[in-house]
Amino acid sequence: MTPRHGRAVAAHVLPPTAAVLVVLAAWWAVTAWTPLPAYLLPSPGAVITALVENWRTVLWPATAVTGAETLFGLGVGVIAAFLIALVVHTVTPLRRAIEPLLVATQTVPVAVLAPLLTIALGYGIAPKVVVVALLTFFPVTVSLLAGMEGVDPAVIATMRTLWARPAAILWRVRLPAALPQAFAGLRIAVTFAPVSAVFGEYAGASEGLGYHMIQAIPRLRTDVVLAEVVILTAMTALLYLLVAWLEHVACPWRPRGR
Amino acid sequence: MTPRHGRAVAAHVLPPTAAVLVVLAAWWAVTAWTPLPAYLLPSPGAVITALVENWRTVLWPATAVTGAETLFGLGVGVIAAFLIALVVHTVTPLRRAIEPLLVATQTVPVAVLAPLLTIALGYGIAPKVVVVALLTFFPVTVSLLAGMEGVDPAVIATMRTLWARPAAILWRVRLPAALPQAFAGLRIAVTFAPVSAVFGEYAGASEGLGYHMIQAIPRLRTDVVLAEVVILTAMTALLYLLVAWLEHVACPWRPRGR
Amino acid sequence: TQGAVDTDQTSRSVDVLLDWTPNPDHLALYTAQAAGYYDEAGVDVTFTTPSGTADAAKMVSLGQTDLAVSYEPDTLIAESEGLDVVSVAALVPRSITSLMTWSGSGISGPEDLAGHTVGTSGLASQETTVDWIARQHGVDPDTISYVNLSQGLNQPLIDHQVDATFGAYPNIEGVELAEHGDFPSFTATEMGVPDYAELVVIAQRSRLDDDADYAQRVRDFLAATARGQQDAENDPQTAVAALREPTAGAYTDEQLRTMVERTVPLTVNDRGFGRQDTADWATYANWMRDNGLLEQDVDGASGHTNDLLPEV
Amino acid sequence: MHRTTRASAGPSEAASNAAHLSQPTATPRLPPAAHRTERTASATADGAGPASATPPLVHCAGVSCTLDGHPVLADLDLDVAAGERIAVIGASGCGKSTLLRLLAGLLTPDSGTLAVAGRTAARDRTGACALTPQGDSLLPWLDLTDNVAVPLRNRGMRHRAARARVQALLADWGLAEAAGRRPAALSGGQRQRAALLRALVADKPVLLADEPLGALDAITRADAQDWLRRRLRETATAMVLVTHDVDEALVLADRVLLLAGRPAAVRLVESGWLADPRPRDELVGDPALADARARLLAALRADRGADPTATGGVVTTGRERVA
Amino acid sequence: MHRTTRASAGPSEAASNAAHLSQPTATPRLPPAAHRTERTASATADGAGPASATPPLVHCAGVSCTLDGHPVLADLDLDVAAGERIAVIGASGCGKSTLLRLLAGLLTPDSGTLAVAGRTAARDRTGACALTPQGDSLLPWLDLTDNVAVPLRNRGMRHRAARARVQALLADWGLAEAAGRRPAALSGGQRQRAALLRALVADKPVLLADEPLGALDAITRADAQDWLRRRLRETATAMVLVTHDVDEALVLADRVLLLAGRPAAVRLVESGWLADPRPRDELVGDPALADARARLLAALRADRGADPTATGGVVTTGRERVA
Ligand SMILES: Nc1ncnc2c1ncn2[C@@H]1O[C@H](COP(=O)(O)OP(=O)(O)OP(=O)(O)O)[C@@H](O)[C@H]1O
Ligand SMILES: Nc1ncnc2c1ncn2[C@@H]1O[C@H](COP(=O)(O)OP(=O)(O)OP(=O)(O)O)[C@@H](O)[C@H]1O
Ligand SMILES: Cc1ncc(C[n+]2csc(CCO)c2C)c(N)n1
Ligand SMILES: [Mg+2]
Ligand SMILES: [Mg+2]
Repeated sequence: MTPRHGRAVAAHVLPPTAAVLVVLAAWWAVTAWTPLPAYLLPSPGAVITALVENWRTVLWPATAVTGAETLFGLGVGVIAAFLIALVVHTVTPLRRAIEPLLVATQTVPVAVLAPLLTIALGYGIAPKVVVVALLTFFPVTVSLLAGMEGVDPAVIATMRTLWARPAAILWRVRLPAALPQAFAGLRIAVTFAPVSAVFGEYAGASEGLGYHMIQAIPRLRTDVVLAEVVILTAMTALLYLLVAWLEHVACPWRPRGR
Repeated sequence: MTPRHGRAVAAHVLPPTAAVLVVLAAWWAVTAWTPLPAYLLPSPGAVITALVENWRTVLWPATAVTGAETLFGLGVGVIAAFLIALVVHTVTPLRRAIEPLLVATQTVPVAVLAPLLTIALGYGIAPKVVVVALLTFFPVTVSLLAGMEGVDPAVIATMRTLWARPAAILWRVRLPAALPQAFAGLRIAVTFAPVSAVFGEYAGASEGLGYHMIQAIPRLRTDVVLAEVVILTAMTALLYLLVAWLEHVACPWRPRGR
Repeated sequence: TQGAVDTDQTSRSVDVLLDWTPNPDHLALYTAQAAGYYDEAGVDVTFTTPSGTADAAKMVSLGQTDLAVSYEPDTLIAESEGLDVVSVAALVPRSITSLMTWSGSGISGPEDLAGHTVGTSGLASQETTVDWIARQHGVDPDTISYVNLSQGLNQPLIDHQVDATFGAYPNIEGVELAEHGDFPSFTATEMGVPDYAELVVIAQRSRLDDDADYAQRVRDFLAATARGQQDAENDPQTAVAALREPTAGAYTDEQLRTMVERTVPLTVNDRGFGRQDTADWATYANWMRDNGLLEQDVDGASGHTNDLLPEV
Repeated sequence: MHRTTRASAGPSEAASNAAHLSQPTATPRLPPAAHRTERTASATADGAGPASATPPLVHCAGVSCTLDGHPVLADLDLDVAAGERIAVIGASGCGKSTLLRLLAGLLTPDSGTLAVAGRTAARDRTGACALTPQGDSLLPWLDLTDNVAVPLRNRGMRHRAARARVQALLADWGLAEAAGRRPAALSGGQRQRAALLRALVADKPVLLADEPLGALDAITRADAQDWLRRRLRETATAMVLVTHDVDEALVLADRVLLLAGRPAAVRLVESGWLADPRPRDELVGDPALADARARLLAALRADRGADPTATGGVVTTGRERVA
Repeated sequence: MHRTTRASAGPSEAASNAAHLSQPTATPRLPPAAHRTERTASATADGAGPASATPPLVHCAGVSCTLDGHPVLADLDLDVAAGERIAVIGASGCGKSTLLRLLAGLLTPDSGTLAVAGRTAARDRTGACALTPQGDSLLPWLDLTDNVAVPLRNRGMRHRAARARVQALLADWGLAEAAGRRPAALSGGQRQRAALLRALVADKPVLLADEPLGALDAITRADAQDWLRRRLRETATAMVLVTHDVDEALVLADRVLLLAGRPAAVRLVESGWLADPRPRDELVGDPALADARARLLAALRADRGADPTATGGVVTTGRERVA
């Protein structure tokens, strides 16, 4: 590793590490110096203990379940977003027709939807996948559409004289041009995805992080709850980094940072 | 109204109206022709009846409460998004430090946060405002930042030779350039906002649409629940249209549609 | 029946939707499962946590789940809404829903409710019940403010954010609360509400009539559950051991033991496991109707059946 | 139609040139006198073209165009024969690019007739034209090679085949080294050449080029002009070239039109100096060409002088304030 | 320093001209012979300027620059005196724009010394220069007036005042009618003029202009050149002009540098023909200027011929494949 490379890594790794440490320190200080009871905010140490103690028995299997729901749901959501954006963009009247319906899908609370979903799909992984997909497709769709419509009309016009039919305009111009914005939407989507899976599990489940959380919350086992939140955060951070990396790979022509 | 204007209005109003009517018809057909019980899916007529019958007594006051939570929460969220984006963009190491924390804010389920919020803020409107702000600031922040960083570096470079200090680059170049993308984020945010308020109410409330929904669900008053969903959808659609109009007004230089 | 097990394993499955997350109220179920009584009865039992209290009646009525654990009030509401359900057993044959308060809240009984804040789990029936209790004790219900707390009834009580909660059970929430101080508690029956079965097992009424195999599975399930109940009554430690795994991460061993010890007496049924009293059902249904909790006139007697229970 | 002609591409430069010497293209031989015209349809038609019965490839009659309420072009007439090269000059902002966009079917006229290859529908016009826009409009995510190959890809050619196909062309235009760079890493002139080559690769009957060589140095530009002249002749491609370089217009085009007035129309047509294919040096020395240049510049100056509100005017006297 | 000189702006054209006739600027009078140089630091310094002790406003010595691993400029020397006008010509893709970006502090050299107004830090260089980039880089959400007024706004002037301030300038440049249009509704030449005026309005000691007049018609361009010559003289602004028009270079600049070679450096410096302020017509007829033009074009041709891998080369013989 060259010194320059080393410095770049340091610039990327140090600030977040420092921030996390600061937060941990603040958290620890609050729990140590204030009379805040442990069922409200346990100390970081207690959470780590809960994490370690329950990892093999409860948390790891739950993480696997919620992780699978998240990934499947995201996959379905992103594919749906892509297809919806394509169709809605291609058929303008359809767009005006469907847009309110898309918005409506976001306004039905999971609690209302959950019974219908479980009736249709049972209490397995399927309704959670649907909940995740339903909550993640929307940011991607909106961003992708906005990106596709923000393309310089002069470029489109020129391309039309260069044998580009509507399909070529879509695939060779609008979609690549929209990639950066679609990735912004995907960042938002992946950030919501694991929590959506947990929501999905609230709506009836027998395993997963959300299931255990819902058990632990009313029981005031806040240490376990926060251990689950820590897992959830790690999962989300991983997905977020993955998307950032994908964006980096997929959009090499873009200006970087400031 | 000129015939052309009339046609434009028709093009904008007809498709969504048609779509909503199609959905209503399908809904009505399902309830009329299948043995689906009313506690699962009441007919559109039953929902409208529930809406009208409960409007004055229950639904209108609940709508006012949830609407207020939504608007305040959105306001706080958008302002926070703006400030965070500015700060995080301006101080690069801070960005790397804060980004994971921002992501973490999205991974803490409302149910986990609720007790802390209510202890800090009581059972009034404040914790719901915080929940809405917390769930809406993120899409706006991500989109705004992505937009600010997508600016052509050649434009920035040129501006720097034209007396533009970092503040001017920010205010006169990056922010206006990011507006369209920020609006895409805002669209996502406003779509989530009313449901977020309902979530917030689930976590301890004595009024609002979410409060009534949670009461109506176990009483199997699905007609009332759906009436509440209809109100929620209308609220969201209104906000969405408002944002679309704002975008139209704020970004007159943008290419429109396809 | 043994032959049926061998020929068709899957049709011998019994999916049971719980009323809530697994807790010592379910000691009969988990003790039976841990002891292998369900296997012996040839039924393959799965327990699932629902999204909310309304799931039970809906899912059973639609045949999405074979059985569900629900509440007598909710079962009566479901019946009045025309759902296809019937209560086939009482798991907790008495009312245990309680008004809990913290000492110092100024509430030393239902007569002190005026001007106080009461947290509920968000059910309209709970507010109505507290209103009724208040009126019975000379308190104007309009002076009580309600907060919907969903799942988390205890924490706001501990933190004195509410003066009282209504909906928690003394054998569960009461044990948790005890670790945080003194929290006086009054059951609904103590405050004059007619007694009812807190937890019941509900089944799909029409299917019991049409589907003999289903009826048989329900019988087998209930018979095995009765054995679990008996074991728990004989030695609560059996129930503690059975509940340890399903409640991992929720209760400490110490809590679990105390809860089971408090729960067992509440589940004892003098008439025999699961037996429901027709007069009690009718009385409670009338009380609900009088207080506007039932849309239509419901004959409480029709809401339950003891026909599928094992002989005493 | 131009397709068959194009099939002859491939023979060596000399052979190709010889073929054209013995088989002059459809371009009309007009007397070497320039035609100064007042704006009339007949005069334009006169300068425009083939006396033969073949309909013009590009036909505008009485075309008017208003952008955002501002009348830009009015009552414009223009005919271009198949394989003919037309240059359009005019003051900055007079409407040259607008004219190209109209021809390409990217704008629709407010009134008048507009046809390319006999078709009037905008999408048909787009189908018959290839445009080199004034800004290069390259796709930022594609490297230079892929950008040039875009029309081939649009017609269904595979990626590798398309890249291979444009390789030689890039080398000819001095773009071999930069072939793998994305637009952001190209110089202005490299981008401009890519945009022109992309339009050439589209292989359409009509090439609409909006100042395609303006960002090239003098030598590269002259060579590019020669290459373009030859190529257009070989492939019998018609061209409407917008340029601010009067000499470039005279060297490349069979006819030079001056767009002037507000709203603008064709005010002057110069043609006939070009005994195609004359060597460049001979051409440049031709007094007929010098005369044409003088007339065009005079008309351009007159256009700007005549109308004080005209765009493109720089007042050379009077006080300027330091901003 | 240039600020005081600029304060004299405002008197009538004649008075201003007279002032300059009697008070020649700091620009050195060199003998009318052009300096053909091999690339050496001394030769460049020789052509560069002021024999006086005043340090040059712009100073490059041994500057090398590599972009993405490709060496673009190597060992480049260049000095520009305060108020001096320099033109840079060179083959397309040779590194002219890169040089401007280096001077403006938008790039840092790999090696060598680079100073503007005595400061070497990139941000100080940026502070002393105003750039007219090759693409116009206008802000799409501002109308033409606001775009031109951007530097004033950046310096804290109120919106209305800034708009009022540039009004006259826009009128002078024929942009009055288009003043309220956004870039998307402007013609290429209108955008280009806006970009140049914006840099002028920034009122910096050094103007770096990358082909600022390339999209203008001949007449507008000539007038713009005259205006610019006068304005730069009045305000004693130094300019580094990149242009592909050798005549424009000769008319506008005190010295013309040829950038050539791979990687490129200054290979030829022409200067001394410009008895400032000579009338344009006299200038154009000057045989010294014609000689200089011939030498520059020959060197440009030689540069492209010398290196077959050079960018910018269009091979005029040989077979071209129709893509
Ligand atoms: N959308 C529009 N709205 C209003 N005016 C417009 C619009 N587009 C172009 N114009 C105006 O129309 C005129 C013609 O523009 P056009 O681009 O055709 O000019 P041009 O002849 O190509 O000029 P140049 O040589 O500078 O490129 C200009 O004055 C321009 O300001
Ligand atoms: N980021 C980059 N990576 C690699 N090569 C680059 C990059 N930027 C520019 N170049 C190359 O550097 C060379 C110089 O570019 P520059 O823009 O300075 O040329 P120029 O002299 O201004 O040309 P033109 O007259 O065409 O504008 C070009 O060959 C270009 O391809
Ligand atoms: C341990 C335990 N605590 C609370 C409840 C929730 N709850 C108590 S009463 C009631 C409504 C009855 O109509 C609900 C939802 C439960 N089921 N089990
Ligand atoms: Mg133009
Ligand atoms: Mg350049």
